[in-house]
Amino acid sequence: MSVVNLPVNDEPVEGRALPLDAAEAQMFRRPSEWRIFWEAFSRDHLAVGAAVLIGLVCLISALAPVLSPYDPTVGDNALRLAPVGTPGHLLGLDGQGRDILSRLVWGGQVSIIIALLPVTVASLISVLLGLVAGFFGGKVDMVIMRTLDVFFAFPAVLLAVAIAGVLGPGMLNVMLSLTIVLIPYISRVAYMATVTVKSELFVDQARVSGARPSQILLHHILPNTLSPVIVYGSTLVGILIVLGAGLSFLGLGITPPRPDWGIMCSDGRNFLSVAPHVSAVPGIMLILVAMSFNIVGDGLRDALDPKLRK
Amino acid sequence: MLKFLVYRVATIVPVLLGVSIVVFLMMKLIPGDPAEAILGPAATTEKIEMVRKSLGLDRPFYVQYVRWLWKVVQGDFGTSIAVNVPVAQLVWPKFWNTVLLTAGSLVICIVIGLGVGIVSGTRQYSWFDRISMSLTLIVANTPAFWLGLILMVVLALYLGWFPATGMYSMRASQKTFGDLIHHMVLPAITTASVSAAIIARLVRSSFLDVIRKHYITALRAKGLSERDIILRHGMKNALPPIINIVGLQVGYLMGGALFTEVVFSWPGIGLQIYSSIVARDLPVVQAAVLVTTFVFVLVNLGTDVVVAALDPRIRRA
Amino acid sequence: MSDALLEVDDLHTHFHLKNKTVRAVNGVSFAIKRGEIVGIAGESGAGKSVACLSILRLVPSPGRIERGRILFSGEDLLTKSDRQMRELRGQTVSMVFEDPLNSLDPAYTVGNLIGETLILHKGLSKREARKKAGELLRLVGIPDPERRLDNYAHELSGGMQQRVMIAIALSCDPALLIADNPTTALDVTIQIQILDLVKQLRDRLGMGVLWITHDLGVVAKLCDRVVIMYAGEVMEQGPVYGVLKHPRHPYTRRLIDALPKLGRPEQRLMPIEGRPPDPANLPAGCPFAPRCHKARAECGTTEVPLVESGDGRAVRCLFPED
Amino acid sequence: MEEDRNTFETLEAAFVEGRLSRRELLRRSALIGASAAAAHLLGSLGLATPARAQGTPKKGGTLVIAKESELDILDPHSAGGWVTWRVSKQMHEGLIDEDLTQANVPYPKLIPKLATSWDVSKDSLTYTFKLRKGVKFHDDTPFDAAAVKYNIDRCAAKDVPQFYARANAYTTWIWQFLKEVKTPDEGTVQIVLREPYGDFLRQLVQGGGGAAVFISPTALKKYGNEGIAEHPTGTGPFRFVERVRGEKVVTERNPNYWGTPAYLDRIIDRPMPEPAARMTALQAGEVDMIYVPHPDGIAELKTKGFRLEQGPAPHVWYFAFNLRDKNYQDIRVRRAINMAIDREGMAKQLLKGTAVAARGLQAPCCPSYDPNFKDYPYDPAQAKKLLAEAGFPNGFETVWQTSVDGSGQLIPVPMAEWIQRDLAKIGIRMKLRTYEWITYIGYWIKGMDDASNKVGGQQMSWGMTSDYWLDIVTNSSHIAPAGGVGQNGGYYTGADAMLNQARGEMEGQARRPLPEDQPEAQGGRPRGADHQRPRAAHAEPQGEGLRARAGGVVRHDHGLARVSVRVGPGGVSLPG
Repeated sequence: MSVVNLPVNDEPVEGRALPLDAAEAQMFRRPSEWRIFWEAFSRDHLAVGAAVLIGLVCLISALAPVLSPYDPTVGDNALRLAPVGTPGHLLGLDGQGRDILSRLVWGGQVSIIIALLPVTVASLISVLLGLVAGFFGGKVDMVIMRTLDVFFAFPAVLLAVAIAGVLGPGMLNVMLSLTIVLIPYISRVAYMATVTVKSELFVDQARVSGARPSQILLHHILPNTLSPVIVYGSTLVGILIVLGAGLSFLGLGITPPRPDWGIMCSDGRNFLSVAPHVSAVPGIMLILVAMSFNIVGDGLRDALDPKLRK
Repeated sequence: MLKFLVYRVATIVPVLLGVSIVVFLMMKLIPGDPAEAILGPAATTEKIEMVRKSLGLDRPFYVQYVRWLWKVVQGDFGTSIAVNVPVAQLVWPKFWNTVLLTAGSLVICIVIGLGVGIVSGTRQYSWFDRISMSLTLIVANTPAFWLGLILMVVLALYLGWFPATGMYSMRASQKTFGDLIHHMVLPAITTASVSAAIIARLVRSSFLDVIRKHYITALRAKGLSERDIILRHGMKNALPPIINIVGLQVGYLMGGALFTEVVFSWPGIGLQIYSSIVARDLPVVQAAVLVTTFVFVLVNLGTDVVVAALDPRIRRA
Repeated sequence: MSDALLEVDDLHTHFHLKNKTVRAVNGVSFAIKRGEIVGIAGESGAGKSVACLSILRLVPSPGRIERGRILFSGEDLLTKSDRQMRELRGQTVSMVFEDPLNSLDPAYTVGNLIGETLILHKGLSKREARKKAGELLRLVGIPDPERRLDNYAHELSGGMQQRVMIAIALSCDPALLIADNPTTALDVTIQIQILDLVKQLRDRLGMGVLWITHDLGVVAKLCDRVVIMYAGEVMEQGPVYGVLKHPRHPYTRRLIDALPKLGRPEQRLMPIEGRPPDPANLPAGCPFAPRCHKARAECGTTEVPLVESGDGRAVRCLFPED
Repeated sequence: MEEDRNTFETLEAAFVEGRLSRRELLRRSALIGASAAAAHLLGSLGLATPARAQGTPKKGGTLVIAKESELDILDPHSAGGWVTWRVSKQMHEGLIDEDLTQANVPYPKLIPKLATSWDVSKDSLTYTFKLRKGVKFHDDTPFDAAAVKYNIDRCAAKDVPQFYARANAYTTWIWQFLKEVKTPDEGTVQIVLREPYGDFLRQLVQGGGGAAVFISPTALKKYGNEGIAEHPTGTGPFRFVERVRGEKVVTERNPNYWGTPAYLDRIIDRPMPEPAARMTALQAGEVDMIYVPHPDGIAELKTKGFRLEQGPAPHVWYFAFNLRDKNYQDIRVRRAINMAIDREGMAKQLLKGTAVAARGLQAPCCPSYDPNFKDYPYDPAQAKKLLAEAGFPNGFETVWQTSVDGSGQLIPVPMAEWIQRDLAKIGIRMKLRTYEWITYIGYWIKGMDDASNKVGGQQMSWGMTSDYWLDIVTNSSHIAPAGGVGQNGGYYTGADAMLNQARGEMEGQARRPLPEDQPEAQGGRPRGADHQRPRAAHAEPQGEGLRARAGGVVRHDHGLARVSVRVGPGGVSLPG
């Protein structure tokens, strides 16, 4: 009986009034997934700025051996605690007379890797677990998801500290503990996505037309599970940078002399009142980068699919 | 509702059992021998064996686990290796200290989180909204330990407004509530910071969601005032996700309190876990992690029940 | 038109977005008499809903009523205070929305939601309100109303939900009921029940009804008069029989052709080609011209006025049919 | 004040020259009370400020002290670590003690405590102690010969009911040659050894492990071997009030003390593992003194008028070579390494004068310490030559290990990195492996097994005021895997004979100087140490003090002025 019937989307989108669906229909005529994503994302100036910042920090960290003005582990005792702006040492020197800028550049490698790698590895494992549990259901589902529930029951920070404490300090151990902590969280997202997609029509259609389970899993379900996981994972990176720094702060993380931003913060705490920059500079860096990952995560979420908001 | 309650309570039993297994096994992974840690430089093979035996470390894992669990159920967490007292005696007082700190932080979280969130959510794009949302974004990404150090230096050391360490003044003859609150301010703010920011952001978006719902327009069409709409309808609808996140934050606060407790020497469970990890005091770490997680599970259960009571759509599950 | 209950005159409602202005309602005029059912029909995006929300001054931000008058019983609603508007809403003018499930607050029982209006406008006590709510549910044909009072919206069927919405709207005996696509989500049998119900209630209570729909079938079944809207403008209006039987505007014609005809299954449906114009970027002249088979050069350049003819009909077309 | 400063300068000079007294660890206990009034006690890098208390002691008051970690159990027979001993020593006393009243004494003399006099038999096997009369434990149990025997049996006699394995493990070095304890009358105790043990008396005053102090037998019976730790009951000037784990240990003046009662009313010891928290608490006036300020924070504290107390400790920071590793089997390699390391530089620049370069393996706090001993000089050129002669013209690659933190470790990683850099100059490419302290102890105790973890050198730091410590760390009989703290898997036995013989020599007996050209021989006692250890690598922290380990920082304008203390006649560590 109806003439034109577009799906009603009750998701609040900025600046969108109720009856503009016609105009939007035009906008959403699909050129390509990537382009839609890019157009949406690039409109979010804050997210683009944050992404650029992350890119720069990663690049500079990666090029630390070339860019770092000094050896991050060798100090000049004569200039201990020299303030920001000291000639030759843009960001000053720390308690052992080491160049803070150099340590920041080198420390970026560690700080970002100990967040990025666990998120990536945990995401891969989680997608696998979530797919298997969600797709096959039944006992497999029960065993996997109930086991993950157990890990989910721990307060995350406590679990990270406990595992890192059990394994002892060291970069590998920190990353391992963070990965373990992340898996239940990401798996839930992957699982929910799988279960939702599984019940959608196009999957039934594929099944009816005789596709094998592996094909359905790979071609239909996996791609739809990935985007929520990517979105979720990207917001986790920021949290992990802070948590990883916290572990280093407690001495359960990276072991000196290797600098990371958490250790740098903690090094500075003994002369906060005479040389606040020693702790402040890496602290601000931590906040900036963690925040950028958060903003990029939000931007990705909005750009990839407004329906993912919840 | 009763059915929901029973179902929900039943689901936590296997989870708790799993938690106990994980906690037990985790501690078994510690490299280095606790017996050696106890004896230090005076250790000899013979003495190490002696200590191992007295700790029951020579038994198979599953026997150790069952014996341990059976005792734990009876409230006996064993004896601390480092300080040689019953773990329960060590852990419970610390745990209550953390509960106090968590409660203080939670109050801050709720007051600041809800207040900022509601004002921002109902006045989107106002200057308050813009400033508070920028601030919450920054605070949500600020390491608590770092913030704690800064608060300590500025507010305790320079300005001298608050004490920097501990729960009570050591020189005072009596523990008073006022003294406790005075000592709690900085640690509680530090612990609450991230959660308060997260809650504020969530309350805001939750309110924005609700306020854009069709039924809000419908309520306006019924002639309700904005105040009634926000307080009666907006609040009740936005509350379930808010309570959910607040419940989750309780767990975060209890975990995050660890950093605060280390920085401010707050004699809580987090500081205990930290020093016990460093001392390789397994029974204490086991008990502390177990107790905290147990409470976390209960808080989550409570949150679910409250949310179900508030949101009629969930109750059927 | 002095006996008009509601008279909308040259209404413009625009949405000011960051870099563009969406002209959702662009000079709409129509009127409703007491006891009359007027339908507004058109495709999605024609500005029907915004026009309705404008009447109650509930256009969501960043939308604004730019121009025009909305006379209700001779008084311009656009000059009223917020407080006066609140008293009017739900009491004198009430509204039923498209999606009943999403338009009922899920956190309150049906009884509460109906009672709320009564307590607010009629000053009833809680108990009185509950009693009256029960009566209203019976009025809108809900069986076992006492028990339903304690149900939440999600526990009711779609038809029931819409009846509840109508019960809320009727609770204070409004002079005007605005219904925004209230039956779209319902299946046909329920739709017919609801339409019958509204007709009955109109007959019994004597209120005016403004019924928004994109379904000409509904218009034919329910309304006394119809307003055809396209791209924020009125294309044609008049008594239902005349407009549907002898449409004068090509757009009306196309809409009717797009409907399946009972008893003539062999005839192909004729969908309208093209899409409605972007309301942020309306073409000059007649907005339908780009899709119109009969359009000539001047259609795209001349401002087309709404021309009234003596039979109570009006049409906005340079080359009307007849 | 003027006088104070002069004293201070003198002390500082003495300290820098390494003449300054010893056992600052014990001293530190003294420092608890003494810090304000008794500037003469300690060498100090701290500043004397105008606010300091004048010589007149005041009575009363509470002293709040922040410590670097939670205490071990308060059972002095079976607890380890100076952190705990500093508190336990306030409550418990032994038969004899070291005289800590005098600074500038490298090797404090032994003085009477609960024994008024002692006598050693000609065969060096029987020690007879006359006990002090009228001494009572805190629970009013009289202190007598039976109480002494009861305590010693608890640690050493496996067949008595009160025997406690843990106490036995901790007191090994004290009682290992014990034959029996005789009590001819209630005022006399005879301790009979199986073989001569020259350092026996000196072992009686050690406290870093288990200590030879006395606990009330009544209390031991009442609370049991485990329970006694919760109810420490000794004869000391302070008695136990309460302990809240992780928060505080409270002790109060023992009004019935046999000597002059303490001046302070109360001492509250607070564990504060976080150095920044300790320093903040000190500056905020929440505590009166702290241990172990972070070395980087000391300067700031000093500018704010806090005084830093520190002194030499029986503590050596060293690396041991893995002699199973072919790289280290040639003595020329070991010498080269010793000569390649700039120890003076490390002590002055890296450790900012909080430690002095070691001369030999023994700390200056041992009787055998010889300040005139000439160690290998810092001479990289000569080192490179030696290395080439030994067949390593291009050096070699090796792995050394250390901890990242830990009791008395100073700043192990930067120190190891310093060595790493020095070794690189002569071509030795050393890779550093680091562990958290407790984990590291586990590895360290097992020794270096080149089959499993390919370690060329590993680091440790500790010591005693007894020469016997050298035996402990170098005699192959104490060496892993036989059980013990040895370093080289029993590979090197060359020094055993000398060490065994030295063990039996009594103090005061002729020492046998080794030939001048053998730097290994130092202080008259033979040692195989430097065949295995690069002496070059050690730095002796001046009282765990400096780095912090033991450094008490005292705030004088607050608290202490009103609680000033006098040093007890026994010179013991009492604030009383």
